[in-house]
Amino acid sequence: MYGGYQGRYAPKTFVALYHEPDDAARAIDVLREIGIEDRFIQVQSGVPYRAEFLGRPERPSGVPKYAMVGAFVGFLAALGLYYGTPLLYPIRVGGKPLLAVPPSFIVLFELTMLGMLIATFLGVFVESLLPPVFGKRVYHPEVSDGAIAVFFQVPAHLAERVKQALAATGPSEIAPAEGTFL
Amino acid sequence: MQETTLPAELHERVEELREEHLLLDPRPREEMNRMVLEAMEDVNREYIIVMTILGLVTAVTLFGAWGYLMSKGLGLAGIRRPIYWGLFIVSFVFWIGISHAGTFVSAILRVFKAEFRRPFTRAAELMTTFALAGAGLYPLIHLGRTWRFYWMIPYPNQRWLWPNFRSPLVWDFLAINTYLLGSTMYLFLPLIPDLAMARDKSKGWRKVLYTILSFGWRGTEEEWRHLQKAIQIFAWAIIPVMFSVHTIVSWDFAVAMKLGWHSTIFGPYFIVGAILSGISAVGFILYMIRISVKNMRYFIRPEHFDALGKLLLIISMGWAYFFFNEFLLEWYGGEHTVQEILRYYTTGDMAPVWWTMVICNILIPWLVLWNKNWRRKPWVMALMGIIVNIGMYAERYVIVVGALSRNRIPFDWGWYKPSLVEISIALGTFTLFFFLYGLASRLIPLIPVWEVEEGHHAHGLKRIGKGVVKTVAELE
Amino acid sequence: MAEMDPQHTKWVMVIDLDRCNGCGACVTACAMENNVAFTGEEENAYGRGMHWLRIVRYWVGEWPNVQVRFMPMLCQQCSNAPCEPVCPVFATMHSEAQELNIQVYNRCIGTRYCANNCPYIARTFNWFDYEWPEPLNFHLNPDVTVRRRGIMEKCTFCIQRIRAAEEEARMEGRPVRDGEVQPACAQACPTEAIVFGNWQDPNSKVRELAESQRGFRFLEELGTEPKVIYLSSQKHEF
Amino acid sequence: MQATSSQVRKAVITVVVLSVLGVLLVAAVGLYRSQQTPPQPLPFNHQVHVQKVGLSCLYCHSNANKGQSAGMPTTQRCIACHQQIEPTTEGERILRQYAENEESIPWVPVAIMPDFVYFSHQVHVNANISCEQCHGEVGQSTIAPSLTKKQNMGWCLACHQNQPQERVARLTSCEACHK
Repeated sequence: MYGGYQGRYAPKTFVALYHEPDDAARAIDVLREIGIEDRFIQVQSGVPYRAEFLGRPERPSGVPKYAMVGAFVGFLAALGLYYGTPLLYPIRVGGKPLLAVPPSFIVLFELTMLGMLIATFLGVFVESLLPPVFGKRVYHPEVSDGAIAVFFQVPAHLAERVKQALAATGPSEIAPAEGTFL
Repeated sequence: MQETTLPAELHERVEELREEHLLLDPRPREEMNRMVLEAMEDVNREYIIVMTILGLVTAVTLFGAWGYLMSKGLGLAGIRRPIYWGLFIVSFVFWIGISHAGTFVSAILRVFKAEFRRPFTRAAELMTTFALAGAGLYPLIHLGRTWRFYWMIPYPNQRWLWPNFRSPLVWDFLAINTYLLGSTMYLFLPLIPDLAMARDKSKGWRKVLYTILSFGWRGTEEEWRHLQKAIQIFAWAIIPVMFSVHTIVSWDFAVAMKLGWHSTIFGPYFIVGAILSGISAVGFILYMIRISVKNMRYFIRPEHFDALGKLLLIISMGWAYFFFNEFLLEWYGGEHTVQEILRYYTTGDMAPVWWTMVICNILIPWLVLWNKNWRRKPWVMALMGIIVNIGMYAERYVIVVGALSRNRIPFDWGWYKPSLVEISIALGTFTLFFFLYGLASRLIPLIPVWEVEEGHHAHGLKRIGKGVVKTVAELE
Repeated sequence: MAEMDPQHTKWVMVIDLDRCNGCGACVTACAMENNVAFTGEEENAYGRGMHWLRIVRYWVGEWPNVQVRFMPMLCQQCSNAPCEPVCPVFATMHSEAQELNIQVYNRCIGTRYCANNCPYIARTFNWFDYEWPEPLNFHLNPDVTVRRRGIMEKCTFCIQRIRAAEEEARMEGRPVRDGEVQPACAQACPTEAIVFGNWQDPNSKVRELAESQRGFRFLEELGTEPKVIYLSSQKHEF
Repeated sequence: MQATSSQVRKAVITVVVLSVLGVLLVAAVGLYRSQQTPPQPLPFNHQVHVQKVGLSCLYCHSNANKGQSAGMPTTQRCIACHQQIEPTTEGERILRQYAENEESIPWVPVAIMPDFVYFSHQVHVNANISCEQCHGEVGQSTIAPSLTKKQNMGWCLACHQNQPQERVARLTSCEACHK
């Protein structure tokens, strides 16, 4: 972000802490008016807020894609197990055909669901880049007390102006923050 | 929440509503966090004594007896020809049934946006996980050669052998594993934000533990978006998995050639039975949490017992319908052996158990649960939990043991008496369950605080004419 | 002798109930041949007897005109066996070539599902590790595994004898002769009520007996297609 | 916060590294022990007998084409030749002692058949399967051999499946080998 800029243009990260979604939404408007793009703003909250509540850009989650891929992989695994293994080593039971379709539905269903659930679960971590392996990220512990933390990055020379503008929106705290957004 | 717009004369009514409904009685998040953390860190002497006793009893009655059983052979159990399955399978079906509560309360009520679920979804999901942990032991315990259980797992091996995917036991294996993994992940996902909260608020070893478990959760918009999407997918997907699990357990019996087992209605009958025992167990657990865990009277209120009571009554009716249907059709079928089985149930040696089932599952719930005042009493619901579960245990006993006692060759009819080892193991699973639950109650937040706070945001009061009503906003 | 396919045999047993007098010699012979464990008086009374073959006894008629009937009951070697599909590990399976029900002891993990699903209650389970105190251990048959605890077992039609006869016939380059294979029970039966042979051999004695008017298969209506054929001139019904 | 997270990382890494090392150690010990030959009563040299003297396997293991078990040579069979040879090696001297005491040599079996497996040497030898196909090049070993081929169920099946089509069903059925 602002890569390569030095000195007074070097980016600085700040956090403004709010307790009401209304105030946070207004703060984000203020930041945008100043000219800070949405990608240099990050909101952290203790309860989920829909993007529209805070006036943030709506982006679809990638998790359903993981679910679908997982289901597909599970389905293929089930196909392989149910229809493949009897061909590898055929064992007849009860005068029944080697490959019977009806019981396969059960195996197909269970493994499809298993694949889907595991992929969905992993999808959350991959999509949100958890756990943090790429170093320290911005965070404010008061978020877990229900506060809404608005993080933003500005060039150092604009920092004071932004802070003053935000003071009107009633933050309980404006402080420099350390770490990346990611 | 818009109390300023409410006139003063409605004050009393508003207070009343607040006291009744958790979601209308908001407290600051900090305070709720503190309450939940206090409950977790409340490791007092009584707790340690109870847990020590539970742990020791489990070690002896469950694992000790199991080891003894393995070293000597299954003959230590009371099973005999022709009753090859006994208390172990009864307990297995029972615990699988209990495990349905978590998914039912959490996923189905989430899908249908039943708001009263919010404070106790986690308590119910924990029940699922630990009941499955107990249930999952039984297919291992009841094996003649437990140490060869892994032959049921499909993996490439030097024998060139795979499991028999036609066998209902392999379906069981797949379904239970899917359900166990699925419900554990489903328990864990909504837990992450609460673990992050615990990470921020605790010290020492707890801080290390929660730092690892919360995976660096911060609550950014991205994280919430992915988490909520995943929870949504889970809630929808785990319902059919849950239905499949108990259906497949019922198929262990229904696909067999055994008279008294071979019934087309067993799938839904078992599912309803499972939810019946599961829901009533939730009532019992919530009562236990309410009386034994600090600060829980705020989160778990009579309204929740009331809601559970209504559910329980409906499900008890559903169970009675299936039970009647099954019995009547078998009876009208008129086959000799089936007639004998039904006679054995109702007036034969199995009669005390059979009538216990009828009284505990139909008579008592119907007599008690129609009354709102009784439903609202936590101890009444706890008692119902015990009674219905006794009834459901009896139901599984009748089905497993009763049907096996009678077959097509009268020369080979038999009777069954559970042995001490079997009873000890069956009781040991109960202590294991309570031990694990007790352990978890001090390790993870029992109340999903963020979900409760979200509920606070969603709920409000609105004046209509001279009255005041609850409103719900859709946040999700 | 007609042409027989040595790769495909169908072993059947005929039990003539009119000849059976319930003496129990077959039960004893079976236990000796197949290393079937003795469980002792008490255990046996509790329903833990290990007999692969047992004499089912029942009464017909009202007092005082009561008749006692006997029916040797053993694994019926069903062609469409209910025990087989329910085993999770293929411990019980179907031999295509010999049309036998096979129990592989060392594969069995002891779910006992097969026993529950057997309408003939023909299977027995090793509840404990049973011992053969000296000198009883000298009677153990080396051609049959000594089963340990937790394993399901059942009548095999004395497969070790079938195998030995087949190998001998193969070394001599001829098909197995009728009457060459005799399971222990057939061998011990004093009234020759039990006859064993290959159904594929059109001239075999079993073929001749099985086609008699008296023949029936037990619980045939279940569709299990048993390979034990009972002969009786009276009505057998429970 | 910073200190804790680095502690956590350290703890996790330590646990992972230790468990990987543990698994590797167990595997190495197991691998080493599985390759050891058991001690035999006398150092028998297959190579001398097979390659130098030119004996066939059936000369000593004479039951291989007559019965289930191939059999070990009796002390008499050994001494029949060896009494005409001046004992030069340690093994020959021990052999004489056994012969003088009229004792059989307590060989330690290397290939142990589980008691639930039915295997007949006769059938296999008469089907023209050479000894080496299953036992490997025993004739070249200078010590009492370890198992040169891994003999397990999949290994048996590999051969049984690779037979004329009409015999595969019979040869791969469980009861063909399990009793």
